[in-house]
Amino acid sequence: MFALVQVEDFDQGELYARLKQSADKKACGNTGAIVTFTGLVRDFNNAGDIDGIELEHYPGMTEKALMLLVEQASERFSLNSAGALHRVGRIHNNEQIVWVGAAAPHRKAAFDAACYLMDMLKQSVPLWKKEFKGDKSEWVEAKASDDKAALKWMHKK
Amino acid sequence: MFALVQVEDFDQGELYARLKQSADKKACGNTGAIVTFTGLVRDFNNAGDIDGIELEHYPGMTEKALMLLVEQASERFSLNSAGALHRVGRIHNNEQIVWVGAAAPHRKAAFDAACYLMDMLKQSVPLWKKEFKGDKSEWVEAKASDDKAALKWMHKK
Amino acid sequence: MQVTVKTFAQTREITGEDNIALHISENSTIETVISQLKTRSDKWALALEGSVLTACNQELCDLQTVLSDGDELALFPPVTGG
Amino acid sequence: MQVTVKTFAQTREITGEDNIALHISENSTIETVISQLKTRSDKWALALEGSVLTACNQELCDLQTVLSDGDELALFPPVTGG
Repeated sequence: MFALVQVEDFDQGELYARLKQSADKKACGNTGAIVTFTGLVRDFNNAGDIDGIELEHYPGMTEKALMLLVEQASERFSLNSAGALHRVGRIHNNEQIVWVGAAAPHRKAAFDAACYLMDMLKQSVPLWKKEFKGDKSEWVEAKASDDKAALKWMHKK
Repeated sequence: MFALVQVEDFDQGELYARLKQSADKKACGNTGAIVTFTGLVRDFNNAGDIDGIELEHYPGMTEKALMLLVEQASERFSLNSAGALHRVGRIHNNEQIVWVGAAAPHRKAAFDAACYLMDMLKQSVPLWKKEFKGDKSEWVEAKASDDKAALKWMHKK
Repeated sequence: MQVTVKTFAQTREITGEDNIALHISENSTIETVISQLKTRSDKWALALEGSVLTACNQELCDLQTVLSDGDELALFPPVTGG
Repeated sequence: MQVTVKTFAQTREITGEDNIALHISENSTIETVISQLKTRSDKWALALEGSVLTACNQELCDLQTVLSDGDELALFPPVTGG
């Protein structure tokens, strides 16, 4: 399992390989499904075009909260491994922001876990997004739909 | 969009890059979420250990059925791109068998599409799995749970 | 008229024939052709008694599909990829 | 006793202070400390009037949490990562 916070861009294939290796180490031959999610910066929001984003975070807590989330997902969905990486700082349009991955015996657990990691990350990891437009910038408001997505995991299972 | 059938193993990171490139070509800056699924050979089944599998397929139809599925998912979930690759022939324990990926504006569509691709692939693409144990081999039976997983997409949306 | 019949997986192994040319009547449905194949041999009867999927010219289709001269008909068990 | 108060994002921008040392009474809850901070300045009152999340020693916690000497209390708006 791993949780990383970094300024630099990441290589999706390397993270997949790291996740598979970590799953193999725990229970070689028991992983039937690996699901990954990668989030990217879109070049517009509801109000029009944007020129990239900036992510503020809470150094120290971000890493802990992300690792806690990975451990919770791992436990809840009986994963062989899980991992997460979130970038911070200035990120340009169409660049990668976030990656999560889950390795499980069967596909449903891997899909559910990756989905859970993203839904809960948007509730519990201290990261704040600011969108730029020219030299102006505006904080992104938390979405009610994200609250709803996270809430559904309270009722399930 | 792409659909590939091959004997050789594949590089997950390359397929991700290919999918992102294809999504960028269609609508650069409009992709906020990419979900990938990779299926692997587990080293046991309900009856005990296995020594890898062999996939028989219907050359010609397999490629068409996989591409049709990718197109259907793309349409149904308004994706920017989707892709699928399935290996055929002899595949050893812990090796990769199948990969699907979906690129969408938002995470829900990307997750749903990847899940749909896997559920429907197990219904509509002419591939048959045989499991080996020493020099004996046995065809894998279609699972009722897979039928159920595919059926849920008939009722949704 | 004549069609090509292909088989895969268990259907191929049980019949022992993976590709045959078959003479059929005009306007035969796949259902009719399956009945005809069941009389070909005990092996064919056995192979076609369970759940069999059908494809015409490499597209999944149902038993009521009417075949044309030169069509490629495929018979196989439920698929198990993924 | 004394705690460190950290702020992030809008909370940081509105208060203009991202890291302060604050004297508080023994057994203060976070709720009490927030009331105390609201009287610090109009900016703090404004920053803390909406929806604010709280973390104690880098773990999310609720308003009833009792603080200890040396604790790190963080105040910030709902998170928007991902």
